Amino acid sequence: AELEAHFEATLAHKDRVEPRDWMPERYRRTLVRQIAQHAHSEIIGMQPEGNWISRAPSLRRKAILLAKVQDEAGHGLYLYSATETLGVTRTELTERLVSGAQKYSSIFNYPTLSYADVGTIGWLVDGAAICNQVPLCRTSFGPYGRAMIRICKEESFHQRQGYELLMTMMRGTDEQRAMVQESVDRFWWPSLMMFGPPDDASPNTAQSMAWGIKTHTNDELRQRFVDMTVPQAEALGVTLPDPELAWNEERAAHDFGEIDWDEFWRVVGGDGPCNAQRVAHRKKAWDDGAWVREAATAFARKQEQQQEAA
Amino acid sequence: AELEAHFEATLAHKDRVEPRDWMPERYRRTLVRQIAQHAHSEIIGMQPEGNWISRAPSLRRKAILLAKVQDEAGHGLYLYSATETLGVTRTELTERLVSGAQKYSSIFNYPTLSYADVGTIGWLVDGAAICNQVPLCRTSFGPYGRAMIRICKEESFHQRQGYELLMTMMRGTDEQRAMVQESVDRFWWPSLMMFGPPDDASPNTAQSMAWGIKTHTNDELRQRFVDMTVPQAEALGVTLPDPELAWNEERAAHDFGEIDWDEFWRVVGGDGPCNAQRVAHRKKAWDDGAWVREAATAFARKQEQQQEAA
Amino acid sequence: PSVLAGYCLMLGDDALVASERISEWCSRAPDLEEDIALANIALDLLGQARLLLARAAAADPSVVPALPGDSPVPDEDRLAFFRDDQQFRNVRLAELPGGDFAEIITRILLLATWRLALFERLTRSSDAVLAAVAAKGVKELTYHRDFAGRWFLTLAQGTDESRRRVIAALGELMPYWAELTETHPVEAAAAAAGAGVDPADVADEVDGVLGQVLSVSGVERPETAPRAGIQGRTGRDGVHTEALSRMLAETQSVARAHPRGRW
Amino acid sequence: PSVLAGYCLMLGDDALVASERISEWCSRAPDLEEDIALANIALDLLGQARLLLARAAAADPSVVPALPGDSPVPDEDRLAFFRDDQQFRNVRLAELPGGDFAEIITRILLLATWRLALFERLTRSSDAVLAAVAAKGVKELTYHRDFAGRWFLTLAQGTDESRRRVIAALGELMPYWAELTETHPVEAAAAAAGAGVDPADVADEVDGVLGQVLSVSGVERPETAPRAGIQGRTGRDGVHTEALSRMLAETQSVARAHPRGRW
Repeated sequence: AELEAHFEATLAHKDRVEPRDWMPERYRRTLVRQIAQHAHSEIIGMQPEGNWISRAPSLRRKAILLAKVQDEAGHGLYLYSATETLGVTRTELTERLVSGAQKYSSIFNYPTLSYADVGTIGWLVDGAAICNQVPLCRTSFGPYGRAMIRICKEESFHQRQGYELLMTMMRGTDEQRAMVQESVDRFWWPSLMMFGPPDDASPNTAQSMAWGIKTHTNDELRQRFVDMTVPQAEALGVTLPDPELAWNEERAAHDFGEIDWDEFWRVVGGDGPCNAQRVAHRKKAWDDGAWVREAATAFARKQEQQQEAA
Repeated sequence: AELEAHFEATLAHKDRVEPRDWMPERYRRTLVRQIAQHAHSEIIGMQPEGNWISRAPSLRRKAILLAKVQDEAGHGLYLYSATETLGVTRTELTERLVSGAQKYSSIFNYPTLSYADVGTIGWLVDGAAICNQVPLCRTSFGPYGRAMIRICKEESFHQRQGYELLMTMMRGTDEQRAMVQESVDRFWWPSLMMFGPPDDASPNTAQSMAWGIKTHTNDELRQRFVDMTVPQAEALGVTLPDPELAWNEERAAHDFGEIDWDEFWRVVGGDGPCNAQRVAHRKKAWDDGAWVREAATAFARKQEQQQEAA
Repeated sequence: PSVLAGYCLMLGDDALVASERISEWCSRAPDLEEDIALANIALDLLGQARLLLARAAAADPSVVPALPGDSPVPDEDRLAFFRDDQQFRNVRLAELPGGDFAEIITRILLLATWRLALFERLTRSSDAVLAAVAAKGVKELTYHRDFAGRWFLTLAQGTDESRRRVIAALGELMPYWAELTETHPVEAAAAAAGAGVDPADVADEVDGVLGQVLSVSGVERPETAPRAGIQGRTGRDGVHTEALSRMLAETQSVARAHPRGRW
Repeated sequence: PSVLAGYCLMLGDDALVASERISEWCSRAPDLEEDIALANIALDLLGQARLLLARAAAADPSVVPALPGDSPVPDEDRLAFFRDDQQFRNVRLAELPGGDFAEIITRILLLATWRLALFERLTRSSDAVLAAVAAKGVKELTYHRDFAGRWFLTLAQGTDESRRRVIAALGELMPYWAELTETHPVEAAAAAAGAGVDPADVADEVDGVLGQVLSVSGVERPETAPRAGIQGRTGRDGVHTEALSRMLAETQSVARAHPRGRW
């Protein structure tokens, strides 16, 4: 009880909980699940963009894209490290991912169908991720918050790069402009879905907010994203595919149309365009790499034995 | 001895030896090796052309190419059937092929590097094969001779198709004409090598001719091929890459330059551009198909058992 | 595009793209007999595709991509080689990247079962060309379905491994089944015009045939939900998997490098 | 092309094509650390390629493919995306289709060992740009070689399976080694001009380094004959394996679909 009081006090002061501190088991479990899911999202998120590395239409864009996908692997690495401070290894978590027991951000269950998608993912998907993640920099669990600070910095950079790619394409040929518009048409609604179900259908939000793992509701963040994005779309010269999208003077915010929650739940439930493909890809990489990881372990053991013998 | 006399008489009368007839063990072994090598050549020969099925530049050409490669599988099938009459199964022979114990025509160890190669293989490679094979229609072993009759008919058809593709390309753009010339430059010498080493370096020829398995020497057939091909090259409008190539009035035949026998022996010896690739491809297909062949065998066994039980 | 052209593109692209995937097996099949049989099926489908693409081009020349004025490339090739993936109208089932032999057999079974039932009705199309294409196709598709059905049974009843694989393949492919069987607006319009067939009209027959193959094979029909599209759009609307543009990058490479080429 | 341009294309294409093969590992490596390391190596090589292709274009503009007059595509991209495989001058070792992790490690070991020794001398090139590219590259290649060397050792001494695989990889790749180490006429001319380095001059050093890695790993150098070319022509002469045109069909597809594109 004393420990619990100290934990509550830490949260109340907006101080950080550190791995060595006592924490309630449910807090720990919720954290592991959330951070793991976030780590998985980074790793699965390598695939839709990675799909275009080989086809990047300029060497400069190829370098930018490869570096970005590499950054995502790095983000995964920090985040798995954060879960390791909570006593769960990367191997365990990867196995939960490839067995389908743990989820990742549903946005990555949409396919990338043109090079413009690389830009759109940077602009809209990373943009939405940043809206979700910036508040997490102040999250109650220290290692997670610190990982998020670094990640958010890099994500902002990626977002600007994505937007810049779209901007460049809009200055190109008619076909390129059409590519950008088509890509935005496909990704707009799924991006809005990234904030999760509406607040009235999001049962865990209250507890997560009390624990300081979450700091804003889904709908608040979604609104912030829409308001931020509309002027960017105008600057870019694309139309967002929502006839109901309009500035509401009264609310000082944009109204927007109804999200297709049926599609949302289908994708979350595993029937999205790419769920099976994404998990199969990750599982294959993991399985194909087993002999290498075993070799590394065996080699390290031999090295240790030699050192002990010496 | 009586059997042997009968066998010799059959050969002397240019009659056919049939599977049920007695034959000397060395004749049988030589035949198996020769027919198997021929069968393997058809099967391995599917790969260089098969390499372009997915990239055929018109649907008509795609259909022609796919049908041609399919015919090669068919030729392989007849020829393996001929070896089966000599008591050697297709499975045994395939295993000798993928283990590297048996060879196939070295020409298929050259890569196909443009769509023109599909035409050049038809024209030069099938052309050379026909020169080699037409005499085999009268070979002493019945099933082999009959298979060759059917094969030669189809090969002539393929040769005409190949030549027609090149002719069409020569009527196309400058790039297409350059593609044809480049392809002919690469395949000319390897095609001449298809007739095997010069007669003075071909120790088995005499015995094979005595047995009626072979009816002309390597150099005779090579000369016939050159003489046949030169006017076709002219009609096509390509230059054969041999500055020494010239009509010799006295011999009433074309003189031609020295073949690079060093390259020939390297390729025969396994170090050609594609030897490793071709065998690995075949081995992978064979290994990947093992579970299917096992399933078919298991299913057939179950069917038999049910019929017996009924 | 006109309804007839749009409808012919759907049926033509199904055949073209499936043919491409099946022909990837050339020189890679478990044995020579299957190598030859798969090539036959690929050739039949390629033939159907050529007739259907030509019909689409004739029905509405605006669907044919423009090329430099002096290009001799015929319409069927313009449609096959000069459209982007988003202009293809095939179902996603046709384009999925290749799996093992159980996968290609199961895929042919599904595609041929549906297409055969459809083509049988399409022989009565008000469009004489479509009716003729269908009449020719019925014989071919009967063979495809029988070949695939026989192998499905063989694998299902063969070894534990083959059974495991064929059941896995069915589980992976069935989520794409609805794309064939649900009526697309273009199909509805083509059916209304008497030129096409509404897949709803053959649904029972198709389900019956498939059910019979599964039942003989002792395989249960998997309870999979349909694979979602994007805002309701799937292959027939030009919204494909990541595999199609990758496939087209390869298949179109030579043709596109020579837009004025003669082949 | 001028000797300097031809020489830069050789070194640039080696880097570009190897980078492409290495980047195929992205999201597929055995663990995240290797995924990141391989991406790093691919990025370094891509950077080297860009500088070398740009140098080739500047040294001899005639090597740069022509595009429509108003095309904004820069020289490095014209060279990367608008040349056919026969215009590429890389060694075949760089372009071989991907194998397993042992294969990519062994390939990086071979390429980096050779290239590092070469680049160390190339820092004294009479061409200031080449000298600068080499100076930057030396640091990168040292890391590549060390990374690959460490993994080669780990796999050779790890498990039976890893040892078997790495020895198999070495056996498959060594036949292509001679293409790097034998002097090509363009290399000889570039060396004579003071701009390039004759591979013969680094042969002993390269062999020594490679021998040391093998010896520490307890792996014998396989006695493989060099892989033949065609009439003596190999990668440096534009005679490649079947894999290169297939790879380029994919890598060039988007760029070629938009010859006037801005990216």
